[in-house]
Amino acid sequence: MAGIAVSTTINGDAVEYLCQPDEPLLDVLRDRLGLTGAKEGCGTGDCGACSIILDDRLVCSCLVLGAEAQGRRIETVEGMAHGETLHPLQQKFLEHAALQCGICTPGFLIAAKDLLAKNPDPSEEEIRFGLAGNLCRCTGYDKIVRAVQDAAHVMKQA
Amino acid sequence: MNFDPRYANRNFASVGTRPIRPDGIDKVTGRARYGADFNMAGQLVGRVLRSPHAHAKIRKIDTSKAEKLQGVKAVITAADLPDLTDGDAAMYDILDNCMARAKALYDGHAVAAVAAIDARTARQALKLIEIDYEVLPHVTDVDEAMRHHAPLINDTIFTEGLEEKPAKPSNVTKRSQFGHGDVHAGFGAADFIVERSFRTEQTHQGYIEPHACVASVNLDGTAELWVCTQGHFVYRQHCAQLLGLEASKLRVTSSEIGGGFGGKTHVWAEPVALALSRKAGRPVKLVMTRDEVFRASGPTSATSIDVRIGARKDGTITAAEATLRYSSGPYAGSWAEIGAMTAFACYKLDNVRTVGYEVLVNRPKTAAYRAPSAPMAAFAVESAVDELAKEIGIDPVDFRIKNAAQEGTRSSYGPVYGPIGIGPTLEAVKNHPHMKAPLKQNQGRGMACGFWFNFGGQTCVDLNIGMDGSVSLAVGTVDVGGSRASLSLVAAEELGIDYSQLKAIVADTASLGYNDMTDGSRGTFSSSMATISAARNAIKILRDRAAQMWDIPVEDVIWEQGHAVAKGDNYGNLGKLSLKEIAAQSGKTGGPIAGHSELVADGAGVSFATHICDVEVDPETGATRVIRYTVVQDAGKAVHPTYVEGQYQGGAAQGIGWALNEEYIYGKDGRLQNAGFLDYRIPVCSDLPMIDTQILEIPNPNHPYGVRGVGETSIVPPLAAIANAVSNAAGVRMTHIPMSPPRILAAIEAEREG
Amino acid sequence: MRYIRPLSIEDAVGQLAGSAGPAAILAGGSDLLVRMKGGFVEPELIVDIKGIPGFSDIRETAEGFSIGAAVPCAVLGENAVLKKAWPGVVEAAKLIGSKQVQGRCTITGNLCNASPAADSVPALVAAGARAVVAGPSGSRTIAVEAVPTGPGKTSLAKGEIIEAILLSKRAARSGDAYLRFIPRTEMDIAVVSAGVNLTLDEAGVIKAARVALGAAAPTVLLVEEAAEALIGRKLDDAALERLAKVCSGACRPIDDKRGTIEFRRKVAGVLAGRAATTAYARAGGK
Amino acid sequence: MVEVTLWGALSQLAGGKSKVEVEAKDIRELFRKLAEQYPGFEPWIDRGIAVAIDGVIYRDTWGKKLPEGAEVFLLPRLAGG
Repeated sequence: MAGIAVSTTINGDAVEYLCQPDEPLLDVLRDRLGLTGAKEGCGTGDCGACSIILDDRLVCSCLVLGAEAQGRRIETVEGMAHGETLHPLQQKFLEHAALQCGICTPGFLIAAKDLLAKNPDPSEEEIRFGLAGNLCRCTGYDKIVRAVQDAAHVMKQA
Repeated sequence: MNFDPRYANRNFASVGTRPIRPDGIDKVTGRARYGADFNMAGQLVGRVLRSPHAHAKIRKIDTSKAEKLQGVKAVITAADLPDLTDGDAAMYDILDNCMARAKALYDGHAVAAVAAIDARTARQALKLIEIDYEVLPHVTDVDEAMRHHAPLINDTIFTEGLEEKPAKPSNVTKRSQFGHGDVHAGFGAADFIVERSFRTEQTHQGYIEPHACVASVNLDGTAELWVCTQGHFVYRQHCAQLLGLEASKLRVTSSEIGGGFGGKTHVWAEPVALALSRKAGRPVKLVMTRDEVFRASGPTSATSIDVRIGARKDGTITAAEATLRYSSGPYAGSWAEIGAMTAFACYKLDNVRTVGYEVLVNRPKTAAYRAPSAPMAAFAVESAVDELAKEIGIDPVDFRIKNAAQEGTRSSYGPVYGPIGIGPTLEAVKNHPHMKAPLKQNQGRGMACGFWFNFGGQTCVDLNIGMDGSVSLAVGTVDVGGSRASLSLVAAEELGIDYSQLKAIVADTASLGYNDMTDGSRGTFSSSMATISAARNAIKILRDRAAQMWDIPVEDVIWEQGHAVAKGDNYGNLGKLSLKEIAAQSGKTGGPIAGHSELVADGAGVSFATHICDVEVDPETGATRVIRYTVVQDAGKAVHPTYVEGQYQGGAAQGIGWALNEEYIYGKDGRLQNAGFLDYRIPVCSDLPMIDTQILEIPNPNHPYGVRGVGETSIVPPLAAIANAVSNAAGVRMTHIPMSPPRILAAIEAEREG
Repeated sequence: MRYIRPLSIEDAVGQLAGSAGPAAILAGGSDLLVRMKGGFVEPELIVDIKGIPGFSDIRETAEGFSIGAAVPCAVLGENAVLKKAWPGVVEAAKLIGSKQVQGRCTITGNLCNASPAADSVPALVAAGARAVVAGPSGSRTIAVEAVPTGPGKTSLAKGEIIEAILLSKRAARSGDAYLRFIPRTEMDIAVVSAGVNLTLDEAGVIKAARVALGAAAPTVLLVEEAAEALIGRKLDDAALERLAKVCSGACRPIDDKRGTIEFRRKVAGVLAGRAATTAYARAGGK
Repeated sequence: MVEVTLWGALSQLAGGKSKVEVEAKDIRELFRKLAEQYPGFEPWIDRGIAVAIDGVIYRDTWGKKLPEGAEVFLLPRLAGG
């Protein structure tokens, strides 16, 4: 089985890799490119821990083939902070203790970033439904929702 | 233990504040390394072959074809592991669960494993392993497993704890009993008696991170293991013992852990990965799939519980008894015993008796799950308590307040309580605005109480002061939800320095003395005790160094707010020496400054919580929505209140999932039908409301700051609180958990039809 | 195993027809990758159809709408015209999976996956949607309910692919709605579901109706008697009661991990009534 | 001399007695003497027994003193989550 050569853009950087035809993008990111921020919680699109943004759409990277990324734009949690400045969502997740074990956090941050890009002023209900594809087993979601509300507030003022 | 753990009232500078956790930045930037985020040069991929049968004799395993596949570097079966048949029974069970020896005992039981150059080759190799099974009759239901003619899972099991050894083996491994007084007389004195039977289905801890490890065994017998675990020292002991390695030559590093809740207190994949690495002569990475996590790791017990409670017209409980049957998977456990101990722990009872039966079934080995066994017992008891209150015609909160245990009460499991928080949580709930909020049609309110013991245990901490005055704190209890932050606060408090001067890490097994695992809500309780002790030891040295710098007797130096102060009229002109100033001179005053502590943190204070819950039930579909939820719990002293709230909220959310939708569903073939997050339905964000919390602080007399464990108790009341709320909303008593929509609708329809 | 991304429908059809082993069509991949991960399918050829011109477009035509086979469900929700015309179809499509899955999954994939519980299918059946099928012997248009023939099985022949789903232009005074029952609020597969599409006369009397049930039989059920129970009436309590009864009776469900026979029967009727009420209001009925 | 209350399983090993009297200054001595009097206790002590002294549960502190007249309860050593 021959590898497929893929040229893509990840967090603004041009990246090239070889992957197998059936290899999920998540495995490419983690095992070939060392971008382990996206996590595999299920591998079947049910937990959202592997969330990335692909051409401005939120997707589970476990449900995308590495081969499909040819010519596309990928955003991962590793690209959220700029230099020494955290993204407001990252900062608010810290301040609100919106994480306990933290394994779901990269997925939540990416999903929340996508949510606020499309809806800068979401209601609690919109946040809850917008993040329903991301499972968290530690927090009961309370502090996550509050962190997203607070980040939305900060981002609107910026 | 050269350390006085007794509580002393004080004002806190750091403890009780809410700073950002030390591991936070790594976790929001994706840099934190979890079990599967670590790799070693030349590492192989390990995969496990699992039994598709619930119960089957393994006649023969032929691995020859798999071994010949190009890229396969090792294949192992139980034959490659030590035979512990005549050794310690508990260790035998642990190893047999890692790799079946004579029989596959549940769907998903590991029977062989391979290490290969990549995942594809490993998967292909598994398909080439031929196993000759003799399929045996199976039993997965706890009540059915107790019947006379049930398939026998282990014919060497004769029920322990009976007056006489039974004549025949059975699936009941143990009977246990607790209580005091005369239950018969107590029921005789009752005006009202409620008697009910309850069932709860098996649930999984549902941590988002699957089990993962990287094992590397060298030819000289030394080995390294990187693993997500709640207790790397315990994993080291178990792996070494199971595989015949020397513990001190096996260095175990705990990765960041993506949730455990009790499910990462037992070894599963780790001995297998080590054995594969030893055989292949290369590092092996073994990561479970989600399917494997559900089929082969950690579920809690399924239960069947009978409760009987009697009370006088005035609302005094006169007698209480319960029979609790808990499944333990195919190996002996003590889960019903814990249920029997905790069942009536909230109440002051003159006559109480509980009996527990441990039952073998063809399901995965039961593992601890957050306050293990207590939620199911609380569900049964608190449901019956609510009904009894209704029969008597007394408010359920008042009824509980009237019968609540207090300091000096003999607990239902034996000892007399010290200062405890059940009464205060009930009073707080009685006065909470939530209790007075109006309800709409099809809505119902429920409340319930819960108890958990909390544990301490062996603990070791190192505190090192750098020459620049910064402080590193190395602890050995795995941080499952923010304990590095709370322990940093404690060290800052004791040393009198700012939180930002400290960095806490979890040390590996080669760098620190033994620590029990992070279970039983012990992380912050135990390690804070050891941290206080280590800091006090460091302060002794700091005072000594200051005395040298001043050239005065050390007895005249005291430690105050992060500074050495010379006490006495003669030293008026000496000023103060900061920790930083003393540290800067340490090279010239005797070398590095450090504080060490090793102790057994015992005397963990028991903990109580009372929860309030409002639900809305759709009477046409049985769908339930939780619309408001409040947790009131005693924390002792809340070291980092935000993370204490987080524990309360997280436990409540897990309890809500358990109460409403989570359950293991087995087919008639004994196979698990919902081994994934699609059909094992843990709550999603849109399922839940905000979860309000109220922290009560009733100091634990056996901790210098009054800290109690907080992690587990919060999962104890929800099953019952929601059952009471649903029963009030739907107008019919729900006795089977989870209260899934089909069960609720069936109950409503049955009630309608009378 | 090979992965290809053909740039024309002829190439895609040719490659599919010529593949030696099992071939799989990849649009959103939200079913295919899960099946591959679980080892349930091992295709020799994966044909990614997203590069074929038109496959990722929603077109408004003289007859109505043509929704390309690779259009993610999220895009349906962003198309205001489509949403206004066929709110029931769009809300059904928007219920599949999570936001993450929405960014990938397609109604064509949902249809071809042939699950009786597929969310978009009852709504499409109720809407009278048709599928444009391209194959080695040319193109044909069939009713969507003719695509699935049983759980996991379709009527498509080797080499055939669906290019687009067609929805008619909206008739005046008509509306559709879809409801499903799930235990959680998101992320679940329908335990049972109902799609209803109604057209009213000027007096608010139902003159055309289609009612479809999901997860109630091996394939999505188009319940003719349910339509008959509604046609010629206003949606009053009696009509709703009759509708619920007919739908419950039409179910041929199974007991499984997601629900019981009794539950599905009862709730099918409840959902049909609720969906009809919404559809009726959308059609302007009072 | 302290009076030690046993839980169900241990009480059966002690011939049905739910309370036994032992002359012991600390937990270590208590376990040693109990094992001497009731050899059946030994595997239980190895597996772990917790001791409640005046209501405070000790699982590992074998050096803990048993004050005269203290209420001493033996309990199973439990697992946590």
